[in-house]
Amino acid sequence: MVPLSWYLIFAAALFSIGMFGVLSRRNAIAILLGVELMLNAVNINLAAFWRYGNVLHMAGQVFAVIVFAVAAAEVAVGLALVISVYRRRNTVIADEIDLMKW
Amino acid sequence: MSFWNDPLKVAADWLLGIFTGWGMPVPAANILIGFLGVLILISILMVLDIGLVWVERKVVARFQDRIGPNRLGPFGLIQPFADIIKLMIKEDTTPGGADKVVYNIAPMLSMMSVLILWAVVPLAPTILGVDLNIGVLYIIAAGAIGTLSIIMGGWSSNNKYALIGAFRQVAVMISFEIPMLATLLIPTILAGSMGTAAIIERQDVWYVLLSPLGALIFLVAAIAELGRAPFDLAEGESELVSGYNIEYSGMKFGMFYAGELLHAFTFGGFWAILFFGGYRFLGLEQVSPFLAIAVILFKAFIGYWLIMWVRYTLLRIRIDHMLAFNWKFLTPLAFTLIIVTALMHALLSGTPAWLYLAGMFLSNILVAWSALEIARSYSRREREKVDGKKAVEVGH
Amino acid sequence: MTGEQIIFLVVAFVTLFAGLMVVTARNLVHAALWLVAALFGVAVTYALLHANFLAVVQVVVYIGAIAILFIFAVMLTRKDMRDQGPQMNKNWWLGAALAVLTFGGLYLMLQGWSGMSRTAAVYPSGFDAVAELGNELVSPAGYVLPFEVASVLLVAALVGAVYVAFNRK
Amino acid sequence: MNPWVFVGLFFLVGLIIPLGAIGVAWILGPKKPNPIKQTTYECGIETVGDSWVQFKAQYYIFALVFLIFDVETVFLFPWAVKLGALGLFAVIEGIIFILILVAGLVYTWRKGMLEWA
Repeated sequence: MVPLSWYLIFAAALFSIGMFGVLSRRNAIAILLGVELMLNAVNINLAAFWRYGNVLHMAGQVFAVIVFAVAAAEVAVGLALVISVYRRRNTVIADEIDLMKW
Repeated sequence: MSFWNDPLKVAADWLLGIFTGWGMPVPAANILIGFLGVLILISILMVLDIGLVWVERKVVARFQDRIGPNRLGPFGLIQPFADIIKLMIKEDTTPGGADKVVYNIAPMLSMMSVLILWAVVPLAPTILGVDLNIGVLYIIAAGAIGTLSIIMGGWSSNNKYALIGAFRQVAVMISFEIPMLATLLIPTILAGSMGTAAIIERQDVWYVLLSPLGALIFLVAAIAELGRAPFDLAEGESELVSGYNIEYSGMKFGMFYAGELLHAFTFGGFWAILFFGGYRFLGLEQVSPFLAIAVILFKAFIGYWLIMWVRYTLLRIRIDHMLAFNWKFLTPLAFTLIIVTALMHALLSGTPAWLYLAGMFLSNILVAWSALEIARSYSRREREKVDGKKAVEVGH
Repeated sequence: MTGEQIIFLVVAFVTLFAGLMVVTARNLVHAALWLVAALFGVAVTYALLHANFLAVVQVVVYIGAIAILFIFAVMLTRKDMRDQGPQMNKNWWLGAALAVLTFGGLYLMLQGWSGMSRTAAVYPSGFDAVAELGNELVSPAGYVLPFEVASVLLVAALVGAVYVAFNRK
Repeated sequence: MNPWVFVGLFFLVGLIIPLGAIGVAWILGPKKPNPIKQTTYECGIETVGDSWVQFKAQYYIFALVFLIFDVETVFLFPWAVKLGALGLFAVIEGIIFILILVAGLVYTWRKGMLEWA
């Protein structure tokens, strides 16, 4: 039997990798890839707590399902923003998108 | 005698006895037996696939008023084996500039996405790979891997035709996945379960009688998902030569080709499982599991034959027409059908069986009829708009 | 070490490796394909946890839809996809340090928690988690409001995304 | 035992068999590459540039609409499983869910985003 700690450490590692991607990639699409990893790490935790808590209470799975919806919405809007910026300014490099910076 | 009633269990028990006799722990032995069973099933499927090559060529020839393969062996039966040998000893070229790893993985994933579908196909009451309680969604999940293999193959070939073909194919596949998902909801609602085994068990009346429209939409979406004519625009020979697999040769092309044939047959099988009672036919499945297997394979073959019939009769549809047909007609229709089915199911459950059947059937016919009427009046208005414009231009 | 533990370790290792490749690959299509591998690993993790519905939905939604959307987006923004130039910004070491710190902090926090070594009860046979999930999602005592709001959220995302990216003016 | 073990076996064998077939073909087939043979096949015309041509934005729109509908339809499956036992109230909730979804489709349609041109 796998102890709960393994799942949690695995999720923490995946979360950190995703965070590294978000913080250090230049390409806006690559940043969104990192965000996906972070959301998945959260979902592993939710599923693990559902399984290791009371299986008959579905709260963990319900939350995970809602996270799926949030992830889909995030990707849809995020990528639409990237493409919109690309069409106007011809770049997807996050550093160069600095219209709102002063 | 018991072997003929439950061959899988008898064989598994016999093997389990042997393996544990060798001092193997029971779970490991079970997994080994499962592995052997899967290996045998998939080997049979591959042999069946070779047979399908012959069937496809023979049937297309008949549809086109030709004879088809007739030189090698009786009725050209040895032809597919000659094809295989030819694919085996052909040089396997890789285009320069191709992404080698992705290029080589794609055909394997394509074949795998078809083979794993058989995990949830119940062949007889006792012969079933895995009874997952999400069996219906598993079909879509396997399809997702197939979609991925197409985009990988198209992108890694470093060929414009391949990439454009892959994009078109993927656009069609994902679009038609929505009506397919929607029609998969209908057997789920009627059976109250997503498991394929449970859907067959509870199918005392073929679901095609309860939802003829659902069965039809599923077939259309399945043909699009398979990328066969009239939805084979990735192949558009005149523009794209062969689509995403243009650069593949030898066995790797063979994997795409064989995967497509087996996929068509598999979807014939799923059509039978979801709407035509699977292995059930007049109680034959109670007599012997082998009869049940024969029944489901026969039904799957009928579905496959229908898909071939459509393929070799209809013309290819243009991509904009196809996507418009999906998003503006099929998807709204499928969602309307779910709403109607759910409502009728809730209202009529508890009423006599004949009333339930009649209500379901008539509501389906009504939805189909009104959808056709709306489409007809819409197209008439569009036509009048165009004609009116022309009349004005002529008047000038 | 039981079979399940070995499977978990293999899956976790592959997933983390794929995750690392996602954030370091130079070619963005490769990054997206590595993301598919990582997401598939997460789906296997759900399967190990007996969360059948989550496992299939992970494959259907993430691999079948989100990964495809990513690949399409990469193809559309082609000018920046040449593999030249640095793929990391100049503060990448700060990001790396923060990531390591986060992982270390989470790890230490978890070490101090008593529920860490908990093992799961035997999965009740005959318990249909999917039906129970359906019950929870639509029963008024359950999560009916989040369920409906999720639908509103998705439609809002659709409207917003279509408007932002492709407003024809 | 976890039923997914056997699904895993299907994945494993499903990979081994095509791998075996391609491997045998690789062993049996000749291997004589040359630059002409490895050129990209474009109907005999010399290839210009790489394959990364500009794509229609419409592909992205359809993928976007698909993503939203995919997620929402998948959510309906647990509802459909439990439908028989829950009665009319749950049916109406599901219908509201579908109608919100259809509203999104109608919006995209009216905005002219479902046109290919």
